[in-house]
Amino acid sequence: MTAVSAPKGKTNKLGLEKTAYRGLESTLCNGCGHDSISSRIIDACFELSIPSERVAKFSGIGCSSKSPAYFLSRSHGFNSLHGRMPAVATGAVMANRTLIGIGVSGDGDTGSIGIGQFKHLIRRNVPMVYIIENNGVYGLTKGQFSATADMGQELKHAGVNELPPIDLCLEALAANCGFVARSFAGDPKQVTTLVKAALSYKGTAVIDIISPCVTFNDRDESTKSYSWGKSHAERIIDATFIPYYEEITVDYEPDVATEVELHDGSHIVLKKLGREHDSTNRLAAIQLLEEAKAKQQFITGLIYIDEHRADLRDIERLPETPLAHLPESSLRPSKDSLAKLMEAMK
Amino acid sequence: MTAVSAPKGKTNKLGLEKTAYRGLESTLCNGCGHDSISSRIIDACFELSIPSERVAKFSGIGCSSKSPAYFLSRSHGFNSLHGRMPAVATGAVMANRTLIGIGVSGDGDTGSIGIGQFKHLIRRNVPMVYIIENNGVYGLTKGQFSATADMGQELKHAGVNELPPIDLCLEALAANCGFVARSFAGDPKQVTTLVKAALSYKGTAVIDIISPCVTFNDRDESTKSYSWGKSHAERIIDATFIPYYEEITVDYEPDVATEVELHDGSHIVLKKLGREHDSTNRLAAIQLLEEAKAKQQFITGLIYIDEHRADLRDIERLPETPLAHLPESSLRPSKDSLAKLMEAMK
Amino acid sequence: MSVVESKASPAPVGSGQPIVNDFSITIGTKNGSGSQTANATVLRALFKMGIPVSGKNLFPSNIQGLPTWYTIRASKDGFVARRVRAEILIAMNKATVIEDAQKLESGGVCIYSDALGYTPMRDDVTFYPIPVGKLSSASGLEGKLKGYAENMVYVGVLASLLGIELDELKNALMWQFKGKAKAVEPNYQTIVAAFEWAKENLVKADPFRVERMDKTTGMIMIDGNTAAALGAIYGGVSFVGWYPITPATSLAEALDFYLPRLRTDPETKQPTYSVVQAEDELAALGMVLGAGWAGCRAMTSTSGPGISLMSEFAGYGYFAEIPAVIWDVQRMGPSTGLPTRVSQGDVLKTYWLGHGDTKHPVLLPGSVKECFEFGWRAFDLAERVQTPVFVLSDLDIGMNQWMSDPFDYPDAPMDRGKVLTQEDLERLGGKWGRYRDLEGDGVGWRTLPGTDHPLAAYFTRGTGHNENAQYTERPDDWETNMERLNRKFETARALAPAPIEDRVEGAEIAFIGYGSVDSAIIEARSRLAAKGIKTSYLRLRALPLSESVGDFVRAHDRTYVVELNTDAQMLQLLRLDTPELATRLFALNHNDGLPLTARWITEAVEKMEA
Amino acid sequence: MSVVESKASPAPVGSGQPIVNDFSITIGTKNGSGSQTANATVLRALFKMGIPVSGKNLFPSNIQGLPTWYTIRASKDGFVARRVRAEILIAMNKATVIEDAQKLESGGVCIYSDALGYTPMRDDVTFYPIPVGKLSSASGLEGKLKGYAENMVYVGVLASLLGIELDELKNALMWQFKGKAKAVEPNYQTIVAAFEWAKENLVKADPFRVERMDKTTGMIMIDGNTAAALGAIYGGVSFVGWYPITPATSLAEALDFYLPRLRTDPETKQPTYSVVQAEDELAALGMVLGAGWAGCRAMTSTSGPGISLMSEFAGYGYFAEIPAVIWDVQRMGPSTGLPTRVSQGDVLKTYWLGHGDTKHPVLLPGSVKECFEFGWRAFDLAERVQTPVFVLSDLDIGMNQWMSDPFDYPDAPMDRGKVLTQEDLERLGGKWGRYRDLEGDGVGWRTLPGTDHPLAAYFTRGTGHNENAQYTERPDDWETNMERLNRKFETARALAPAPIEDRVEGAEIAFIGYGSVDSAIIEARSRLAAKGIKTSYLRLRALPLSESVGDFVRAHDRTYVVELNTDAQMLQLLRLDTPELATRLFALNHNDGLPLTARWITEAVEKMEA
Ligand SMILES: Cc1ncc(C[n+]2csc(CCOP(=O)(O)OP(=O)(O)O)c2C)c(N)n1
Ligand SMILES: Cc1ncc(C[n+]2csc(CCOP(=O)(O)OP(=O)(O)O)c2C)c(N)n1
Ligand code: SF4
Ligand code: SF4
Ligand SMILES: [Mg+2]
Ligand SMILES: [Mg+2]
Repeated sequence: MTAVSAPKGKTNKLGLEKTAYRGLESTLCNGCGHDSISSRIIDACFELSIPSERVAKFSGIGCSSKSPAYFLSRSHGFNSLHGRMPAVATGAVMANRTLIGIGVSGDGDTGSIGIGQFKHLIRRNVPMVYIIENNGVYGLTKGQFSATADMGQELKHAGVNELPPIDLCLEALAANCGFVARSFAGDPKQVTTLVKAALSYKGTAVIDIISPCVTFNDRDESTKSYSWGKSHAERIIDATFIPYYEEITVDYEPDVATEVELHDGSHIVLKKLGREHDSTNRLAAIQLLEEAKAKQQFITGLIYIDEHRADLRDIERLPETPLAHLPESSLRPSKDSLAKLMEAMK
Repeated sequence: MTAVSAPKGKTNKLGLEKTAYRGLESTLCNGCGHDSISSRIIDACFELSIPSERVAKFSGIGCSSKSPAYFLSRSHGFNSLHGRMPAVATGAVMANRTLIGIGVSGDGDTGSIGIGQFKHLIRRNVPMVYIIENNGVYGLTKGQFSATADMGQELKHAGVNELPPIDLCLEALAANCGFVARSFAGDPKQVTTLVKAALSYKGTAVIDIISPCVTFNDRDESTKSYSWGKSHAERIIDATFIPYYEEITVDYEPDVATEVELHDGSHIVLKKLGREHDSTNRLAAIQLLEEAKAKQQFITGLIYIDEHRADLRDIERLPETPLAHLPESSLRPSKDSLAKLMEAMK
Repeated sequence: MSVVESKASPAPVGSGQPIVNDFSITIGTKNGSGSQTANATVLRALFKMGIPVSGKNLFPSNIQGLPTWYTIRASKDGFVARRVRAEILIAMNKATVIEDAQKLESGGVCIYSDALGYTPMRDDVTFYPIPVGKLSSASGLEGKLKGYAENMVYVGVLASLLGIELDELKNALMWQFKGKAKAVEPNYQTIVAAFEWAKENLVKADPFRVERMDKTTGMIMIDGNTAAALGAIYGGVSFVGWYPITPATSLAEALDFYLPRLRTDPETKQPTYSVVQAEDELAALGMVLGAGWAGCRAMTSTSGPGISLMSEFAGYGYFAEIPAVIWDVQRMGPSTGLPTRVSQGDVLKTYWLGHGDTKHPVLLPGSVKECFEFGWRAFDLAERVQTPVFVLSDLDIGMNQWMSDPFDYPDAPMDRGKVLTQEDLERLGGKWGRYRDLEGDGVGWRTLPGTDHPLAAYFTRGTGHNENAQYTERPDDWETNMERLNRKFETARALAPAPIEDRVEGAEIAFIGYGSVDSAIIEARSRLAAKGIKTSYLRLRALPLSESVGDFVRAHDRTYVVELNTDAQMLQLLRLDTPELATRLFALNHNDGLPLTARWITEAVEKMEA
Repeated sequence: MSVVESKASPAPVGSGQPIVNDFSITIGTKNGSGSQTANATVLRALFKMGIPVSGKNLFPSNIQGLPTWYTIRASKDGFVARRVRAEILIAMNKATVIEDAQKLESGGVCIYSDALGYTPMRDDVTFYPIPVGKLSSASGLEGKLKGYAENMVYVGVLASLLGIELDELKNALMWQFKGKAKAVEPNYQTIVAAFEWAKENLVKADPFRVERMDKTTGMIMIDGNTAAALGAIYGGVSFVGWYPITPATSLAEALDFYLPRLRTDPETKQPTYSVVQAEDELAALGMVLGAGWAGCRAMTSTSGPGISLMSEFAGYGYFAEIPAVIWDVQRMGPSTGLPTRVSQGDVLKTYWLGHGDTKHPVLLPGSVKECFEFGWRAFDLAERVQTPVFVLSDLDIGMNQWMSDPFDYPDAPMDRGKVLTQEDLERLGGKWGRYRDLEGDGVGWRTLPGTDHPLAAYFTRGTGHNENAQYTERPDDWETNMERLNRKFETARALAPAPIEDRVEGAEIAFIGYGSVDSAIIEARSRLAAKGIKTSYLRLRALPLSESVGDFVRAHDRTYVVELNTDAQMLQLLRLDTPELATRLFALNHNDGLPLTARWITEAVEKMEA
């Protein structure tokens, strides 16, 4: 058992130490990628001074889906059913518009049983951060192939996978996702930045994080292993996240960087690293994924961002007061109105 | 009630008249696009001299999913559950490798409740023709939005749709589909050609056919209406299908046409019409869909073909005799083998 | 055979005495041919003439073309159940006219379109052929609309033959077309033309008449799905997740229609609710549980196949203790069954939905009025007991037109159940346990996500948990928790609507029924009473069963459990709850897809009592 | 307190007389620490010494780190049920040692690793601390493997204290490592080193001993899931669609393991089957129905949540009449519950899975041998009756190690049911009706897709259909069809495995049980008999219930229904089937996630009989 993310002593804008963002002690395997992602969520929330009380944590079922217990103990959590986290999260974030939704799922939970709900969550642009802890395997049920398993991938009991993998970033893009990122659990800095940016994004923000399963799928040949990730991860876009309360101090060349302003006034500065990519161009994003796939490259960073899509709260024109807090006087129409209705039905 | 596809008197290579390929009288609305697609399936099967007895028809639930009753009465049919046709078809075509699977589904059946099974069917490359009769609406339940409804589309009861549509061709491509086509129920020639090509394709062949619902979604502004289709459909690729038993007699310029040979020796000649597109290039296919979408264009034709993917029957290394026909001697191991096993467990 | 044109003043069987305000009409048409307006016009005119009526649609699972029937029953005695055979047939469908006419009650009437090419084939029925095409021209309508006008022809003829007041027909049209003269006029012209034609050309040869009376004064007419939607709205529903399915769709559509009208904030003009059409029923219930967990009054509505798909989430809701309301408007059969036919086949399924020792409170509205009442009460129960509550309606109650007394405004403020606020937590110093049973009713206190207190949070899960909502695999924790859940179920038993009893002095036999079979039981009892057979009646209104049911059964020699399903599902639950009385309970179940009739009950009881 | 090192030859309670071949061992370790091999080695050595044993894994839902326990029971009398308290504890987990030691039977033994930093705290238990770290060095293994060796230390110590033969331990290692000396040697070295160390350093102060006997000669040892998989293979399974879920996963994995070995065509080297891992359980059953429809012997295996997800398809299979076999290896609780704990909570759910009057035959294997037998029989039943057949196993029977007589080869050829071939159709001139009941057993004749005859085809649907598989909404068609389905269910009742009865002359009370509680009932009866309480026993093996059950219940004053669930589910079904005997049936249900013990039954009966 590993306690994720050690305290630092520093306090944030809420006057809280990082310990205030911790969760229970993890019961995942030592070295599991998922634990390092939990730590990054803690870091991001701490650094952004997010009030845990306003966060609602969601998950499905799997080792990954256990993670919400291991960060942000002060937040309500909802460990739902296998593959059905999106629906539950939809209901909850609509019920209370002040909630900040953070969902954690696995590749099996999202890509196999859950792909339908995943697509429809994105189509509705339900405001929440959706993190996939992608290890290409079913951890909790001990090592079967998930839908993101590589073709040719070998597992101890399950043998060799002969089906092509689903690319969850491409799936998100196809479903019109406005925030699509890919990262690697072994790249703490990038994961933290992306989680921070995602937390400020208004809509569904998908981060597909390769998160090695040290127990069932960490052979060097596996594209979901630590060693493969370390040697192959190529940061294609460096996304610097600047919260709304900080000034932009970074200096950058306008031709290699783009600045995206989010609805809350935060900024993301997208800096191209090496290769040409425009993260605000959907087709380019798809192209990038396709090319990387063809060349067996593991590209990371913020692949696509569109800060203009209306989210489901907008579409449903939610009132300012959370639906969950509306008083009886708002919820129950008057006696008079019923009398009128009855009159009309006579 | 309309009787779909009138007989012609001619006979095909099996000595059958087209009437032999008919189904029951349709109980769909007069003018429903689905009926014209049924007629095209009849045409295609007749023209290819397909023995109906070897065809298995599959569907989910919806007006579209009723169609299998209206063609090929001599074929077994399986009208399954809403959104769950892919699983049933998978089991059946694996059970009997000689079956030719034809599935008919709706946009709700495939895009809403069924998107998960749709993706996984394709991922497995289950050999079958998968036709989507896409009208952007739930016909059978009387006019709610499906996942392919246009943003801004208006329906009598349901109001205005504010969610982006799912593009089922793009979804198929993302899931690694090796045969992706789009057509229009009002273009009989193209539909017939595509169905014929699909029938010869070894793997999942998806044809997304805009098929107007005259009762609930046929306003001129709707991209799923007859008038919109007629005025907007742009054939981007002319796919001429040449069955294995016919010689290629068409003359074509090599730079505007490509020839694809299918596993059974049939050929598809892809002829570019006007615009540049290479149907054997996956990225180009995605690009084409994306661009057409951005420009509100309705492009039709064979968007993508890859005749090299192994289908699920290959992957599972099915024996020549259909599993369903294996005799007891193949199915029940010997008494001796059990004795040996028991010995080893002592 | 008696065709009026060919023979004047025949004497059909049963004629002589006029039969006033006591008959059933069946209108046989083709689906999608637009007869609904005509049917509704007749129904409403009779209703406004003060005559008790009911209207039932027996329609196919099809959009256009297949045969469909509408039945209108007028009953001076107020009986509104379906009758096995109608006295009057309006035959507008070539495909079914022969069979339809065959099914008429002896002594009945058949009004048929001369375009059907039908030749009457019964001696004991009066036949009136009508030139529908010709008469519908009077409307001046063309094309598709002309089809609609054709249906108005039968309205006019019927009005003439029965004596339906033209004024009331006009009022009914006005009501339906919301006063739009442009829509009313052509239709009304057709009615009048047909009325005049009938007066001149048909010789009344049957005994059926209507006469104004005063039995519907102050009453409303509505279908159960609309009533349910209104109930939910007055119950403060704030989140709806749903997926279309017959016959539940019209419930959600009524929500969609009335919510903007009743629940738009007058100041901000913003909705005080959110309705999301889900991608399927798994998602619909998932959303509802998410919203219920976060503090909304959340609901969904569905039918059998949707209920099946909701199994896993229903079990989750039970075990994680999340309030939710699930309407099951039941339709016929296992699997897809017959989507447009009625049944009460989901009793066992909803009661035990889930796996591994799950059970749910189930409300059983027996009228449109109760659809409204349970529409709001279900939320109180769900939030009070913190659990999914099912409401079992059915196609007959949900989609057909029923008379009713006006609905009563909720007689108590909303019961939002045990919720700890930030202030409560401060008072408690943050000491609380989500699943701690402080009051002995099995119900713990919950906090809503977003509650601004560092100790407000808890972790909701479908896996084993202890009082403090912590994960546990300890055998004792499991047992304690399951015992508490059973205690909670007893709380639900006590809070759920009690049965309604009518114990009759000296009755040896009794009925137990629920839901839409109520009207047939009422009528059957009256028929039996007329034959000197006294019966008591208990109408169940909820599961788990009230403890009073045992007393009722004990007080009678034989109790017949009337229901619309094949497996006598409620009988089974009754036997389980009162094993010592198991042999006094008898199945009186029927399941052919049609609303139950008094005749079937009466005959079945007589046979069993013989 | 008695720690051997500090005090020589203590006299723990109950010492004196040696206790031979009659005790339980609990091994408490951390999950993922590799103790399985050690546990299995001890189990197998005892088994091969001729001593009846059982091995049960009480593990958490976790991959690494959480506490886990393994219990081995040795019983000269052949009782293999779990015992409430063990006599011997091997304590290897710091997190649980205190509680584990507290739970030991008085007079018991605690062997613990000195690395735990544990101080013994009971007077009535003999404590043996062992230097695990030091002794494991003997293996020469390093790193992760050293952890495995640590477990071998306890094996050696235990062997020394109890008298387990070193040769049998070595054989057991050889068997496990398939003879690979490289794997066997280091482990065996550790065992020997620990054995020697114990001989020299520990003073035997407890009464527990083993001695070779001959009660296991010719028997095998296996888990129920492997047995089920083998049964299915010998039943000719040709299509498997499945989705991983504890505790059913190992059934599918056993299929994956044995199918290539047993069902590869010797000539073509190709498989005679297809196994597809589905994307979820909805798809798994959908595939199985597709394959069953097309003529395969098709199956799936799952547990509670998967069963919930299969509801809609199960109802479809029932109504469209498609053969399929569905194994439900039951785990604990509603929702996700406790995936690694046992329960029998899905009885009602599987029996009635679906909505709208659905019901299914359910087989109830009570032993690994029956897992094998029902593994093949289920296909015969499913194809004969043309319906989905459920097999209810559970985690205890499915995942734990059981002794058994070797399995019997199927005693009859496969029954493929009523299938019309091309030749049959030619003979009949193509005249047939899919749902026509020619033989009066309710089962129609089917054709398989691909049958080469122009009249072979029919249309399969979940909607209403008539004899000829045509769509119909006619009330009479519906009723006829449902009546036939009920007739078919009676056919299933007659064909399903009959209960096994042991009626005891003069017994006033009786047990009814099923599935994995069998071993506890057997032992409880023996205990009760020893106290002079005679009991009869009927073990159910299938639903619908055999008609003979009524006679059995009638023959006794009180019948206790023993089962592992909260809602006494089988009791409910028994009461429904025999309402006249409802009050003679009593619940003896327990549900704490652990396999049932004889002690619990005995005490519960004594309390109820008092
Ligand atoms: C309906 C249902 N089916 C199956 C399971 C069993 N199950 C639990 S977790 C899991 C797979 C998890 O894989 P993934 O989402 O990749 O998470 P990981 O453990 O790899 O982090 C499965 C199949 C379940 N809990 N519920
Ligand atoms: C589980 C389930 N939910 C809902 C339904 C109701 N239903 C029947 S068809 C349909 C939608 C069909 O839409 P589509 O697939 O687009 O077909 P169309 O009628 O437009 O051809 C729905 C929601 C059902 N049959 N089963
Ligand atoms: S099994 Fe794999 S995914 Fe699960 S906790 Fe262990 S390392 Fe992580
Ligand atoms: S409702 Fe629409 S989709 Fe259905 S049959 Fe009519 S036109 Fe076709
Ligand atoms: Mg995974
Ligand atoms: Mg549609």
